[in-house]
Order: sequence, then C-alpha cells, then structure tokens
Amino acid sequence: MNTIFLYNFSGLALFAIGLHGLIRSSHLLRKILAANLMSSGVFLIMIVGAYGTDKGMIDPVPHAMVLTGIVVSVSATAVALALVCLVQETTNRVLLLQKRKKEQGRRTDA
Amino acid sequence: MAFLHNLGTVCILIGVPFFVSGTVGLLRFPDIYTRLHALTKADNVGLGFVVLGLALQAEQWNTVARLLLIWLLVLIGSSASCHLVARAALRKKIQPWSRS
Amino acid sequence: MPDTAFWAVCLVVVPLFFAIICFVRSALVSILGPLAAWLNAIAALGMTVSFVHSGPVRYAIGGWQVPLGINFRIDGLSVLLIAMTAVTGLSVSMYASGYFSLRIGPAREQGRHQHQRAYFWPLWLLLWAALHGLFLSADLFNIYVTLEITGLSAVLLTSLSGKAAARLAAMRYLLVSLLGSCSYLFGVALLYRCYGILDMAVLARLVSPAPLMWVSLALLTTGLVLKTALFPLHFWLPPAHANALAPVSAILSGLVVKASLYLILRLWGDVFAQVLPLAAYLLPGALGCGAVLWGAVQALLQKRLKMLIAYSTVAQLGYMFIALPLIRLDHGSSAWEAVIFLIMSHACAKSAMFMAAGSIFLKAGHDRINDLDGIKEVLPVTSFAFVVAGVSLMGFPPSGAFIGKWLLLGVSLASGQWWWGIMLVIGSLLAAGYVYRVACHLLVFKAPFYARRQFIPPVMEWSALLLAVLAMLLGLFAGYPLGLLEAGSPFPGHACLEVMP
Amino acid sequence: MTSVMSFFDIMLVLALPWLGWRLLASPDLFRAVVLFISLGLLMSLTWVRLHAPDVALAEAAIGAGLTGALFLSALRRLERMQDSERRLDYAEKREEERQAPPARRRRSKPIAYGLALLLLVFFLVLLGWSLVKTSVSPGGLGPAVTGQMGQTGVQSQVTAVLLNFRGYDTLLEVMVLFLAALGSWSLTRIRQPLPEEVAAPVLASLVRLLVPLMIIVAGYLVWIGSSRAGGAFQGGAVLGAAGVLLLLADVTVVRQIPSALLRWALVLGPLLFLLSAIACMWIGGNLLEYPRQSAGAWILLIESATAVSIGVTLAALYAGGRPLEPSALEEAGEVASESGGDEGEGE
Repeated sequence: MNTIFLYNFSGLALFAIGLHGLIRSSHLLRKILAANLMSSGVFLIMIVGAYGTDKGMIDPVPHAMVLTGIVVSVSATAVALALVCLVQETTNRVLLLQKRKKEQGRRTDA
Repeated sequence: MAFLHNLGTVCILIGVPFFVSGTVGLLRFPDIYTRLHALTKADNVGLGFVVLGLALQAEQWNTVARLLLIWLLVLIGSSASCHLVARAALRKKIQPWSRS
Repeated sequence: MPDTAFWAVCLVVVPLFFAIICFVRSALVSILGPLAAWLNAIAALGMTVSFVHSGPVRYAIGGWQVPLGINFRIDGLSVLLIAMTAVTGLSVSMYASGYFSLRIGPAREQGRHQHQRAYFWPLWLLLWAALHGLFLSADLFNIYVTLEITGLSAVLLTSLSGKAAARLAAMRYLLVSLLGSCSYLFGVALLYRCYGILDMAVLARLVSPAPLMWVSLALLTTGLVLKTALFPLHFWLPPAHANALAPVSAILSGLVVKASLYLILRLWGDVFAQVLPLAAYLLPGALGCGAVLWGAVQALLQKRLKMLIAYSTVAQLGYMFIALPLIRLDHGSSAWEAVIFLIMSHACAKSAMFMAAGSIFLKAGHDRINDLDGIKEVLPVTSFAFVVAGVSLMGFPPSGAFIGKWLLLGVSLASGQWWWGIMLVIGSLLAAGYVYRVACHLLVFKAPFYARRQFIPPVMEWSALLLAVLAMLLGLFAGYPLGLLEAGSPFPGHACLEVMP
Repeated sequence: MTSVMSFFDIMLVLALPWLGWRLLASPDLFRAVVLFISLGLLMSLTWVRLHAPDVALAEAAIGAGLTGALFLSALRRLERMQDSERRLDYAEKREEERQAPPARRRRSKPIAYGLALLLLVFFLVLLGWSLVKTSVSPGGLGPAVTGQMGQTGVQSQVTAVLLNFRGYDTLLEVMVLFLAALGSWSLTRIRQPLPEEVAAPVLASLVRLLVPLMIIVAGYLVWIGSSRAGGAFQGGAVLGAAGVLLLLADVTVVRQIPSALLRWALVLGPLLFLLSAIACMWIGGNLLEYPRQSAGAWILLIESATAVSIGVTLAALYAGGRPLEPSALEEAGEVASESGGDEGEGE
C-alpha cells in the first residue's frame, strides 16, 4: 500500500467533515468555512489522482482544474461573505434559523 | 564539502529546538503578550539557524542569496505583525498577565 | 454565410462582451442591455437556421481535438434549448427594460432602481452567456465552470431586490448552489480518475459498470438535483423565486433550473444510458411523482401569487423526472420529444406568469390572491396573459405541455407502466385547480379595484402575453422542433458522434 | 529516507481532517478562521508533497491568504454591527456561545439526524471502497499533454493546459472572478475605516517597503509561469495581497482612485482575454487558437493583463464593495436600500 494513497482518505474525510458542518452548523460564517473545506477535500482527491500514476509521471490537467477550482471557490466565498454581512444588516442575525416565522410574518404584512 | 554539509546539518538540528520551544510557548503561555514573545523570539532564531544550515549545504550562490532574502522577509514580516498584534491587544485594553 | 460554429461562438462571446461593457459604461446599460439581447436572439436564430441546413457540428476550441481540448457539441437538444433561451431571454429582456425604466421616473427620487438596473444587466448577460456555454459545451469540467457562473449570478440577481426575505433566500440559494456544484465537481473528479477523459461523447463510449462509476454518477446527480430543486431538495426554491424582482423571477424559474435539468437529461438519457439498469430510473421517477403532488398541493395552499407560481415550478419540474424512466422504457424517441416539449413550454409559460405577476404587483402594490378581484379592469392584457400561461401550463390542447403530456401518456401506456400516466393526469388536475383559483380572482370575480397610480408600460404587458401565447401555440408547430431533434438526436440508437479522437 | 517520508505523509494525512474538524467544532469564530488559514497552509504543503507546485503557490496565496483575509474582514464587519467587543483574551467566556445557539440545542430530531449520518457514513464507506477497488486510468491525459507540448509556446505543462489546451475554461474562470467583483459591488458599499482605527506607523513603513517588492515578485511569477511554477493566478494573487496591505495601511491614494479607473482595471484582463480569443478567429483559426509561432507571446500578453485584473479584483473583494460614487443619487439609493423593502414594491 502506497502512502500517497492515504491522501485520498484525507480528502474524503475533509469532504465529509465539510458536508457535516455545512448542514449542521447554524452560524452562516461557519457554513461557508465548511463549504470551503468540502472543496478542499475534492481538490485533494483530484491532485492525488494526478500523482498516483506510475513512473513518476504527473498529469497536469487536474492541476489546472484545481487551480480553476481554487479561484472559483474564492470568488464564491467573497460573494457569500458579502451576502452574510447583508443578511446581518437587514435581519440582525447571522443565522438562517427562525426563517419560517420571519417569512410568514413578512408574508402576512406584505 | 562533506564538512560544510555536516556543519549545515548541525545548524539545522540546533534550529529545530528553537522552533519547538516557540511552539510550546505559543500553546502554553498564559496571555497574548508572552505568547507573542515566545513565538517571535524563538522562531526567528530557529529560522536563522535553519537558513544558515541550508545555506551551508547549498550548491550555488544564488540559492544562498534567495535563502537570505527569505530570512530577511520573514524577519521583517514577523516583527511587524508581532508589533501589530500587540498593539491591537493593548488597544482592546487587555491587561498583561501577572503572577498574582 | 457564417456556419453553425461561428454562431455558437457568438452566443457565448457576445453576452460576455456586453456584460463587461455594461459594467464599465453603466450609464448606457439601458441601451446596451436590450441591444445585447437582440444580438443574442439573432445569433440563436442564425445558429438554428444553419443547423437545419448542415446538421450537428463539433467545434474544437483552440483547435485542440477531444482528449486535450474543450469542444462545443451542437446537436438537436442543445439547439432547441438555446432557441428556448433566446425566446424567453429576449422577452424577459424587453420586460426588464420596461420594468427598470418605469421605476426611474422623476416621481421616484431615489437611485435604488438605478442601482438595480445598473447591476441587473451585466449580471443577467453573464448568466445568459453561462447558460449558452452550458448548453453548448461537451466537456464536463467546463460545464462545472459554467454552472458556477450560472449559480453565482442567479444568487446575485436574487439579492438585487434588497429586501430582507430576498437576502435570506439568496443566502440559502448560494449555500445550496455551492453544495451542489461541489458534489458535481467531486463526481467529475472521480470520473476523470476512472476514465481519464472529460468529454461527454467519448465518455459515453467508455463507461462500464464499475464501483467508482456508480459513486461518481450518484455525486453528479445529487449535485444537479439539488440545483434543479427536485422534490425533497426543493426547500430553497420557492422563497428565492418568489422574493426576487419580477424579471429575475422569470429568469430563475424559466431558464436557470433548466440548466441543471438539461445536464441530468444528458447524463441519464445519453452518457450513462447504456450502463444504467431500469431500476435505477425508478428513483427519479418516484421523486418526480412526489414533486408533482407536493408542489401542486403547496401551490393550492399559498396566499401569495408569486409563491403559488414558485411552487408550481416545483411541481412542473416533477414531470421532467417522471419522464426519465419513460425515456428508458421507450423504444422510439417520443419520450425525449415529450421532455423537450415540457421544458420549452414550461420556460415560456412560467416566465410569462412571473412577468404578469410582476406587473400585477406593481399595479396593485401587493400580490395577495384573494384581493386581486377585478384587476382585469385595469390590467386586461396582463390578466389575460397570466391565464393563458396558466392554461398552457396545465396542458390544455394546443399547448406544448399538452403535446408533452400526451406523448408521455402514450409511452407509459404502451410500456405497461401505466402508473406514471396516472400521475400525469393527477398532476394536471391539481394544476388546473390552482390555475383556476387565480383565474377566478383575475377574470371572473367583480369588485371595485383600488389600483395605484402606477403606469405599466405596454412593453411589459405585451411581452408577457407574447410568451404566454407562444407557450399555448407551441403544440401547433410541433413538427418543427421534432425535425430539429431528429436532425441531431442525442438518443442512443441514432447517435451523432462525428469528430472522434 | 522513505520511512521519513511515510512518517511525514501520515502526519499530514491525519493533520488535515483533524484541523478541519477542530475548526468547525470551535465555538469561537475567530479561532475557526485562524485554524482555517493554518489548514490552508498545510494544504499548500500537501500540494508540494504531491508535486503540484503551481497549486501550492495558488493555495498559499489565494486559498489560505486571501480567503483568510476575506473571512477576517467579514468577521470584523459582523462584530462591528453587533456592537459587541470580542476579547482576544483566552480565558474570556466567548460571546458566540450565547448568541448563536450551538448545534446541541437544535437536536430536536435526533432520529432523522442519526439516519442522515448513517446514510452519509455508508456512502463514504462505499466511496472509499470504490476508490480502493477501481484501477486508476493510466496517466490520465499526461502523455497526450507531453506529446503536444511543442506546439503550445510554453514549457510549463500546467500553463499549457491552463492557457492553451483548456484556455476556454480559464477565460470563463476569469469571468467568474469578474462576476464576484461585480456581485460584491452590487451588494454593498466599501467599508469605511472608523476614526479610531488609525493605522500604525509600523504598518505604513512595512507597506512602503513590501509593496514594490511584491509587485516585482508578481511580475516574476507571471514571467516564470511559462516555464516553471507560476503564472497569472499566482502573480495576480501576490498583487492582490499587495492591494490588501495598501488597504490595511489605509494609504490615502488607494481610497482616492477614481471609480472609473477601478472599473477599467477590473475588466482589463477579462476584456483583453475575450478580445484576443476573438482575434484568434479573425486571424483564421478557431476560438482561442493562437498562431503557433507566436503562441508564447499571446499567452504572456493575456497572462499579464489577467494578472493585473486578478490582483485588482482580489483587493476589491477584500475592500468589500463598490467605492463611493461622487453622485448624490447613489448615496440616496444606498440609504433606501439599507432601510429595506419598506415601500412594498420589491416583490
């Protein structure tokens, strides 16, 4: 068993932890952190796949894809953070909790 | 050449305990000021030794130059950021720890 | 005479270019935006015409052939969806130009609407370019990037309205969208590791049942289903679609959900069709049934017009998933044609409904269904447009939805799985229920109506009506789209893979 | 030597998920963000270990550095809005715990949660099992890339894939960044410094020292990208970091950049990339098909422009919103927008 192969499971664990955090945590900032963790896990699995070939040959295509992915995820994070600030500004909370009550209230007075 | 190589290894080995102690200090010291102290002091010295060791082992002069540049930049960066963190802490009116 | 590939490139490049220019010269957006919309429509028309003449095409971007480069794959399915995007997008753009010009009248001294207009156009054009890119691309990773652009710009458009509810909805939408695209990317990564290829057409020939393939298909599908808002995962859709500005709602409901739906159809109906057993198709079918029932019941219970329309989207998306097992069962291609008809007519009808609802909202100042009695006196064209769109949505004879449902019914009876057909009928009856409920208030009940002194430009009313009538009459031109599909069908059987490495 | 490497591998493999878990479990958001940044640095170490130096550079600069800066800046905004002083003190009871009820309180449906967790674990086991079972496709596209390298105009394989073979992806990716900048401008205004946040003189002199150096490094990274690790994204990230430093030090010149100039700087890269893609068609090739002889020059031109725009975009994202327009109309609009949908017409 190659030790490089173990990185696969590290990536898998990061993905799982991120997924769990994204669903379970209530604070929006933590949700966004969790989403970033998830994508890091996926990137890790991609890069290990590029490495895991014989004769030390490295496949550059996943590297390019991960570079693209990193840039995409920083863009998404920036938008998400700006949106979190707005949510906080208008609702005075950083959660998606109690959304039902709020929306229904709005629906009736709209 | 072998002598220089071994000397470099010795330097690196001397540097490592400084890093370890800096890290332990970061984790174990009681308040932010002492932690900063541990971190920057120990790490700068540790990094100095490591860089020295690597420079002794380097095969080309431009590698040595690059290593020195790295060391210099880290020194500047860490001293400035240490100052900034301590300043922010003072502004937040965090009292330095005392034994009492 | 430019060829199909040229027009395809135009479809991506032109909206991108105009999006950038709209951002830099934001004073000119009210000219540049509609101009870009018309240019898009011309390019789509050009592509359709030249596609009819010359058939399916593969276009190597950068001159690199398949395993290395990214290719455009222009076949019947993508041409039809692009035509749908062009028609819907053009109408929404016309509506939006009225919508935003209206709100910057001298009576309103604040720049909020100006701000909304200045950012609506570049965001919408970027979204449009991404949709085109998605429909054209044959490369799974490239599709990931276009999906991200689509998702991000849709979220930003949702939050443009500035209300607290819209911002919360946008936040939830963004998180769902991130989760969905992450899962999709994971699936793509695993597929690449398995087969070392990203092109869908080549992949379709390489796939073989392997554990990793199943897992990656599950990941891809989960991500896309999340973005399409299939029944148990639809929770984010109604608030996002109902709280956005009217043209944005029309875009989200009419076009954006179709992007991920298209990908699911591609993957399940084309790329993986050879290896998937019939039983696998029962799951999306069953979820589709759930969506049809749940969405329709929720729509019946809503008090707000826009919420009703949004839940109706949840229900209508269910049909397209019910069609998946039928596509598999079907020996000819009529289930495919049915899905295409459902998608196209839903895009037109749903956008028309949201546009009409937006006009009603502006005029009445609210959208409580029970208080809309007698609005036909002040907004006759819009009320009529809404009802026509609703009727075509529930599948009244000449409409595209009717053709779609009729074909699906035939397939389900012929293949012996009649329960799908029963679901179609029940869904249509429920749809009739909620459409009639609104129609009664809009057209039948008489009451003095207190409207605001808000002038609704004719372009807003007529663009909605145009789309609604188009959805209604789609069935009359049934032969034409069917011909397009035959010309370059993605179905197994008459495959259209031309340029191969 | 191999045993040392294995030890190192195992440490990294264990440290990554552990840090991830710690950061999500930490009740203090500030600490979570700091842990996130250190996770990013470890990731970057992992990329080096897996022979992906390009990714390592990008991860260190963008994934850890700039994303972390974005998180910290957002955190500060949120805290300022909450008007709550968060102490750096270690022993202080964290306010987070009182404000955001942790997951414990929500556990109203433990059965559903347990089922979902079970499903997740089952799926992950399946995934891990299938990863072990399935043989990897030999070499992926590596051999194909190596075979065509002569026609790309660059020597670095990653740059060749990024800018030539899959240049269309990169074009769209640059558009994603543009979209992010556009989006953050559409959402909020720039964050104004508070009067009590006077920049430290040490920071100002540090910035004066570092920024020219960073610009040189960015140029070097773009230049070296054609043959080794580096390229537009890494160079752009360094430029972005320089911009963040300038914003932090509150150099007055930065805040006085006219909005129109900023807009042009943001779109320079995307626009030039798009126009050169079209120009390739004009010359007679396909979209983005550079002339074979001068491909290297084309790529360098595109990369330089893109790097500038990426730097400006990242700094603009950190600044967190559109700059103040001189027109009063914009001001009024902002006030209305912040007061929320009061007039009942934003549906």
